[in-house]
Amino acid sequence: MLHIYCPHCQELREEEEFHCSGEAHIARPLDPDNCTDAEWGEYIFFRKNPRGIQHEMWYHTTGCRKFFNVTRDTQTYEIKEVYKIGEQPKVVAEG
Amino acid sequence: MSQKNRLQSGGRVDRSKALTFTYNGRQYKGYQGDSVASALLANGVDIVARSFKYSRPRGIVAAGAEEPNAVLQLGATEATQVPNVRATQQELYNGLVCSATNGWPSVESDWMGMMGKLGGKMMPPGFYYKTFMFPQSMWPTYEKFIRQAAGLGRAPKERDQDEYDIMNQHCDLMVVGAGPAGLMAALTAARSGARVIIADEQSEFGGHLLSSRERIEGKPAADWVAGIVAELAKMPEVTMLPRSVVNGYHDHNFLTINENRTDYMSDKAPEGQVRQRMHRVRAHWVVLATGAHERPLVFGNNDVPGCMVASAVSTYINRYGVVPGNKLVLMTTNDNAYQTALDWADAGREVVAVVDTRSNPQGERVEAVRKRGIKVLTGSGVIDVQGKKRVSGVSVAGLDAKGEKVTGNVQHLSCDTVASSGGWSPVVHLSCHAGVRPVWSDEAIGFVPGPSVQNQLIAGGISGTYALDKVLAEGAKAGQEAAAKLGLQAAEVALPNVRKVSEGKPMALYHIPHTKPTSRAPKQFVDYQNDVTAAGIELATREGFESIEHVKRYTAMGFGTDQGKLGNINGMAITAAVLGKSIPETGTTVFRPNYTPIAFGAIAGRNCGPLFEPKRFTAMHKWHVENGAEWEDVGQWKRPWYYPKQGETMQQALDRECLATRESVGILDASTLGKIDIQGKDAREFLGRVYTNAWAKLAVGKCRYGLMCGEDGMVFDDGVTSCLGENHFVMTTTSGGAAHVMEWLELYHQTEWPEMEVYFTSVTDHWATMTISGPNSRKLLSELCDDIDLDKDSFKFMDWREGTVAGVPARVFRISFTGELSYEINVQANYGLHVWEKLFEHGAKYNLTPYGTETMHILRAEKGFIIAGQDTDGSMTPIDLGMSWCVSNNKPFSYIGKRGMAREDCVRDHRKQMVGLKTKDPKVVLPEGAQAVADTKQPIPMDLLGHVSSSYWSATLNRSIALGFIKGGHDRMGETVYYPLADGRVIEAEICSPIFLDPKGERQNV
Amino acid sequence: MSEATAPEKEVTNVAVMNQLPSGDIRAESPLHHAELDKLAARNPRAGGVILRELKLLGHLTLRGSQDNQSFMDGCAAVFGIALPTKPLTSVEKGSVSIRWMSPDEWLVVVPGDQAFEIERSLRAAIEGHFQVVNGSGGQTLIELSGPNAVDVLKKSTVLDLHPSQFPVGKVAGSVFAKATAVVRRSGEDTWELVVRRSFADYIWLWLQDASREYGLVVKA
Amino acid sequence: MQRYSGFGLLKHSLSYHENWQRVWRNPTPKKKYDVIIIGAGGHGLATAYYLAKEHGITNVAVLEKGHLGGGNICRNTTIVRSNYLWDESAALYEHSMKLWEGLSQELNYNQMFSQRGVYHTCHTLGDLRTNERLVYANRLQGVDNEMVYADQLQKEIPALDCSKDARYPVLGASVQRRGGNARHDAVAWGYARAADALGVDLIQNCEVVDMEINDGKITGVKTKQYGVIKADRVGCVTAGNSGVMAKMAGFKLPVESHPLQALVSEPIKPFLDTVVMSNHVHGYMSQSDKGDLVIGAGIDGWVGYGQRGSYGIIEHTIQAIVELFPLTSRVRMNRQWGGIVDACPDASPILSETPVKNLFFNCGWGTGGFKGTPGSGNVFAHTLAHGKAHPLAEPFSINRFNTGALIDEHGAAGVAH
Ligand SMILES: Cc1cc2nc3c(=O)[nH]c(=O)nc-3n(C[C@H](O)[C@H](O)[C@H](O)COP(=O)(O)OP(=O)(O)OC[C@H]3O[C@@H](n4cnc5c(N)ncnc54)[C@H](O)[C@@H]3O)c2cc1C
Ligand SMILES: NC(=O)c1ccc[n+]([C@@H]2O[C@H](COP(=O)([O-])OP(=O)(O)OC[C@H]3O[C@@H](n4cnc5c(N)ncnc54)[C@H](O)[C@@H]3O)[C@@H](O)[C@H]2O)c1
Ligand SMILES: Cc1cc2nc3c(=O)[nH]c(=O)nc-3n(C[C@H](O)[C@H](O)[C@H](O)COP(=O)(O)O)c2cc1C
Ligand SMILES: [Zn+2]
Repeated sequence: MLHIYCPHCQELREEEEFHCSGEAHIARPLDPDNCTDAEWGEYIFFRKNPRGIQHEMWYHTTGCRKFFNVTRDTQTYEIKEVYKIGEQPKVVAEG
Repeated sequence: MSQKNRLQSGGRVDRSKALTFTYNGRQYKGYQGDSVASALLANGVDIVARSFKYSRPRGIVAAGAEEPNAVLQLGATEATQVPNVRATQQELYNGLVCSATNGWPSVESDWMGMMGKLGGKMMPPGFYYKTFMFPQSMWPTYEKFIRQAAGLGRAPKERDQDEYDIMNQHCDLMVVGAGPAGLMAALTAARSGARVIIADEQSEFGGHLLSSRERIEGKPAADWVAGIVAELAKMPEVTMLPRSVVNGYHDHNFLTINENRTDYMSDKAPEGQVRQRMHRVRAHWVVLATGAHERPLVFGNNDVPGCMVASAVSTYINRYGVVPGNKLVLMTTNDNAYQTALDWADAGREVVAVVDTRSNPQGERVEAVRKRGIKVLTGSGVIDVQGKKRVSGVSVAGLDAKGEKVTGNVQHLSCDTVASSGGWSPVVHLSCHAGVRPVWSDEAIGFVPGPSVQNQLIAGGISGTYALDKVLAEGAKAGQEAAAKLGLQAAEVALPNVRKVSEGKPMALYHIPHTKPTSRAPKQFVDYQNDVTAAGIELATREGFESIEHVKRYTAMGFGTDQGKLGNINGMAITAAVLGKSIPETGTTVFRPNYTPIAFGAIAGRNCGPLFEPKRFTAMHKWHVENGAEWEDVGQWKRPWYYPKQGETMQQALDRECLATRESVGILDASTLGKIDIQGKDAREFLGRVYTNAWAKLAVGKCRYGLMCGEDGMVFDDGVTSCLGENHFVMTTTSGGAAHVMEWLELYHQTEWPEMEVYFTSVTDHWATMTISGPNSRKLLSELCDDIDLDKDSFKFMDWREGTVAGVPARVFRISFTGELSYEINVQANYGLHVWEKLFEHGAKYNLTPYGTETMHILRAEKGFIIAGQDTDGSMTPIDLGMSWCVSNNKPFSYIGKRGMAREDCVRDHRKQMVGLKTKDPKVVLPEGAQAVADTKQPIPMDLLGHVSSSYWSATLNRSIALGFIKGGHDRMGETVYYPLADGRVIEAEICSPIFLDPKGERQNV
Repeated sequence: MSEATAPEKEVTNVAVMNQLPSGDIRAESPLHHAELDKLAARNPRAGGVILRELKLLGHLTLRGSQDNQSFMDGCAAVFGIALPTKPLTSVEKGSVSIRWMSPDEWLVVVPGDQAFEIERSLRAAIEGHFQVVNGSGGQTLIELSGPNAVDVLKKSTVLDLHPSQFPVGKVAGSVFAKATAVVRRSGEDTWELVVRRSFADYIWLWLQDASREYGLVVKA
Repeated sequence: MQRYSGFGLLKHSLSYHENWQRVWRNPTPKKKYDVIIIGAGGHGLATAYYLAKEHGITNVAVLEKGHLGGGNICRNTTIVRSNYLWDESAALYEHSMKLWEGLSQELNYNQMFSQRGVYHTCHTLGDLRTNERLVYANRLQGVDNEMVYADQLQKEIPALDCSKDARYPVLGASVQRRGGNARHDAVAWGYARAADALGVDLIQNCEVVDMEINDGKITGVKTKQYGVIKADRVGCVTAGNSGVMAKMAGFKLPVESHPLQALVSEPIKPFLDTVVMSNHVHGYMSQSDKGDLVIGAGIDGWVGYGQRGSYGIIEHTIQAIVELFPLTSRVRMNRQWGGIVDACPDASPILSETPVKNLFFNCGWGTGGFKGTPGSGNVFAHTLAHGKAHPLAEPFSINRFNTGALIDEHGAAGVAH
């Protein structure tokens, strides 16, 4: 059971209150109409799915209803940091 | 039978409180404070089970959670049956009823045992993979027999009447185990001001000290325990949970504890009490002080009743005042177990010999035993046990220095009890639950917890520390360390005084060799519950199952209800020995929750039956109940499905509801629709981005239907959104999709377009929504509303107005899902029932008829309107649905779904497209889900053209109607397709427009 | 009513509406099926948990940016007290209580008949981007008190309710059994739950069940 | 290969079981193979077996980073069925089902494949509609499937609570009577033994850490223990680890790896004689030959490679089971565990060529690939042998995520299984 710090509520809360919405930092292409099918497929379906450090988005469903980012080790499940949407992670995977 | 093995005095049982219990149909006596196991032993009951594979008689071997054999069926009544209760963990209470789970006709004389003897030889590990294959058709029969033989206890046949619950806890420090280490840790942290929870599975705190004869501060250890417990009990920030198994230790220091609140005193929880409670604990720090389990040694016929773990024997004597036999042979690899010989002798019974595998044992306890005149056979081992239903003697042989070979002569000793000790295995289980592998310690001759990423400390037996003074010191240190990490000023706690006992070096030995090779020696059991023997493990490795995980899975070692607490390390050692590897190289299997088994009911808590999931009600719910609605579950909502009148079939009710609506006026409770209030200057632009159609020109006072797609261009929701003000809209969503749509809007706003000035707030529950529909709806509304001009040219189709209905301020939307003149009245939900009832008061003369979801579906299908989730399944674009009118290609912003719909596969020909379907025989209603083919003669698998998504009897049209999908359907109007049914019938249908009624839409525009 | 809203629309481009009837029309709170009044009349007086519905209050959801000075000032002016900006806190002034819900969202609870007036005042007072939504029909307030109230809450929510973590005045939205609630500690042993209308019946059943072992007293 | 039979057991028992042969060799890898298969899970082993048996390609190595059969094959709830919705999947899973029927005999290893029936209970009208649609489609696709409604269902499964006052009453169920379970380990071991006997090298404790790719073509793999091993063709069949493997090859997959948990009760006497799954209340259960109730539910919503998930899922699952089978309230849960499942957005697998020539991926089976093991291996062996997709595999190419030709099986896949 993950214990997640919500950067908006500013405290640790239980996993039940949140919903993970997948890999973070996947920006919607600015000009979708000029994307190829492959580029569009990449945007909607293809994921890094790393074993190790991953940046992902969480939604504080029952709390403040804000999305935010989490850097988590998908192997140990350790949460390394949380940061707001629009910010960049400090902890990143090597290589 | 008398309690022939009960001592006159001593132990923690209360001899003034005699209890009666029933085992295998016979009555026995025990005392308050007994476990079922101690009471059975007191009464001289030897056999408590038959082994699973060979059906050999089995007795009690241990005294705690690690017991593999004494697994009983408990329960005095049918509803209170509990399968597989460990006799060593169940406290005795008056009237307790239990029985052995295997053995036919009884465990005492078991016929299967005969089979076991005959067939046993043919049942090496994995034998079932090698046989029962021929003939193929016989497997189900073989399987039936296998299944009947398998399994221990049985499930109850009547429902559990007890209550269970779950409580969420938070603490600074969770201490698992209340032995000396845990108590010291808890005390130290608590004195430092920490919020502490301490739990122990046993009935009393104290751990090993409850069965030990050691002294602390010059007093019996139990007195010291009582003092600490009393101090902890006074501290408000300490929660003490005895009889509470910490069954799982999960990520981020989340633990679950199963607190047994009543089943130590009765079958069924006393009225008003909760039988078991699960605590879900989030701890900042955790101290694991779970102690160690003693390992028995593996030797020939070591499963004959009377073979026990040495410390268990001591526990029965010291804690329960029960000596489980008369003549003891003790085999040990270490000094510590000599205490058992002393305890046995002190109980006034004969110690035949101590058999020590070491050649030259010399510690303090060894000397004490020698001094008592007890024979000590050194450099020796018990290689075989005689006796069938109880030990009658042992064969002892000299061993080589490593304990690998029998060297000396074999001598026979007669005895009725064999206690063995191969050293101790730290209880590392919880430390492994979150994915950490334990590491081998040569010093402890056992696995200790591996390094954890969690805030976890360990103390005492779990770290391989057994000397009491060190255990206490480690406990205190862990408590202090936790306090310091928590930012508290760690309290200094004086370490209690205990006498140190000097001990000789233990020997690392697990498996006692026999004069014969293991494959031919008498069976040497490693895992009793699954009948795994040393020979079986050797065979498995010989066959190539070399990884310890393969050994586990091939032999079933550690698969039982005890999860190999007693046998695993021995099995790993034997595997290592055969492979010529070290134990750490061989490794362990994975310990996982639960530490000991937990009742499903306890895990489920209150979330069963009526509370399994919320039932969501609208403001008019009471009226629906009173008016006989049948219900449809829509998400968590309870929605009226239809309202049958006395004696009506469902179809009759639907026909009546449909006709009433089409001919006069019907009413639907539409409150469950999701509603989102949207405000901000960019609200309109935002709508344009999340809907597929255009919103730029929707004027204040107007409503518009919209489709929502994912980035893949597939429709996932729809609804009407109305412009309340230039910067103000209210969006409706499907009942089931409301939460998802809300999150969807927030997702795009917060992560993609945060610069847009728009806010969303759910108002689903705030508005009660009732739709009156039918040619008389205007008349009806006009009777209750005089401040809206209802004139058709003033309040047009797809307009909304604010006004007062039945005295209540309302927003009235002239939208229609039925194709009739309709008004959707929205009022603040506290007034919903009032307005609803007023409508009925006035509606009687128009035969105002309530209709439910089913009639709504029929009426909309007559109009060809889709239901998202029924007619869509995530694979349809708006174009597939024939709704290109709802897709705008001139919006400047590439809205969500636009690019997705343009992908190669989404624009190809012959996609499945939504059409109407008319059966050739109008009386026949197509079943929903039926699949169309062009030709019924084709071989299977057939070319399927598409399915029927909605299908009804239309009373209005006096025929059946259906919506469905057909490959390339939009270009196939008028063609015939065939629907083969399960019973061989084929329904013929013609592809047609999905709009069956009033294609020009005149009825809603009146 | 229509006339009343007309000028507002022009100012704010938003439809504002007094949703309360003027006449004597019975209102049913979300918990009306539970018939708490009847229960209160025949309930035992003693018990570890005391439940009371604070019904038919005005609930306003307020959304706006803390950077919008006009919004912050306008709110302060209308409520007579500033919006709490510290996460998870609440403020109270007279009959108005304001709960922090999110950095840009507050729940304001006011006497039922004041919601409309307050909404109007806010719209008049504030410039720039913000949202006020009257959600009074969509939720209700349940007050739990008594020595075991906290135990019942521990069975229902995953929040840490220890006084050091959840002092008087703290507010948190969380799961509540299988529904959700906004929990606020209004006194040492007193708690307020804001629950959604459609879930109210479930929560009532849950509270009855979970508090049985302590004894539940219903207060009118 | 030493043949197994009851008679053999008897014979061996006379020699104290001292003469059983190894089930597989423990070879050191050669420098080069015709085909390398990465991952000795069920699918990888089956692929190797069919390559050797049906295509005569025996210069094959299966490289496994741990012990063979230690991935999802050893941790799944063993449900086998073929009643999927879309033609493409029904064809693939039914191909598999046919291979299951007779697999024990073919491999001379008892798979304990037991066609005890798989029920999908329906609790809402929507559920009924979904399942009825499946049944209609399946019958025309050549897949057996039928509906039973509440009264009949109660008779067929006495322990299931079909009463009307349940929170979500059981309205009916679809049942595939040919569906059932098999013994998970027997599948891995049976294929491994048969493949080994045909000359395939099973290399355990051999982790692939990189791919050797030249000019867009794979020429070998780099292993942690044995360095580079060359191959003409490489098939990657690594289930939960596929994303990591794709990264080695320089591309991404439309796959995310999630924990999927399961649990067992203590063994009890026969209680449930079939497989029951409920998408609506979210749980499924069967009873194994050993007597334990085998239970599972949905995935954890986040990526996780830890072979464990959150307790909340276990709670929710057990609630569902007690709701469906109230008599389990006093039955006790013995053990829980997790696997890493590689879930595709459309809940269908990938059996595909990749951007790298001669490198093929078989993955994305997510929560439901056990049942597909024989079919997947069979079709993938064909793909590897011919260097291009087997006709049954064609629709399952990675490219469908670009074109949009998804095979959305969420409805039929439901909870996880
Ligand atoms: C809890 C659970 C329940 C399930 N229930 C069902 C069910 O009821 N029915 C059903 O049909 N399906 C079910 N599944 C899904 C099913 O188990 C999987 O889809 C299927 O087993 C995957 O194929 P596999 O057996 O080949 O995978 P695996 O057994 O996982 O094989 C992959 C192998 O690749 C190896 N590997 C990975 N990376 C490397 C590397 N770099 N080098 C070398 N080797 C590597 C791994 O060690 C592993 O052995 C379930 C899964 C889980 C986890
Ligand atoms: N060789 C030796 O001399 C030797 C060997 C073993 C033990 N001992 C004695 O054992 C004691 C060790 O002290 P300790 O405190 O480490 O261990 P302990 O065995 O005294 O206490 C551990 C406690 O943890 C409980 N426990 C274990 N797992 C649990 C779980 N999952 N949930 C709830 N409770 C759980 C047990 O019931 C037990 O009461 C000392 O008194 C020591 O002298 C000595
Ligand atoms: C169908 C099935 C039945 C199982 N039955 C049992 C069981 O009766 N007892 C047990 O301890 N484990 C049982 N397991 C679980 C395994 O012990 C183990 O947890 C699982 O294979 C995952 O491996 P791991 O826990 O070593 O990671 C079973 C697993 C499966 C897939
Ligand atoms: Zn938050």
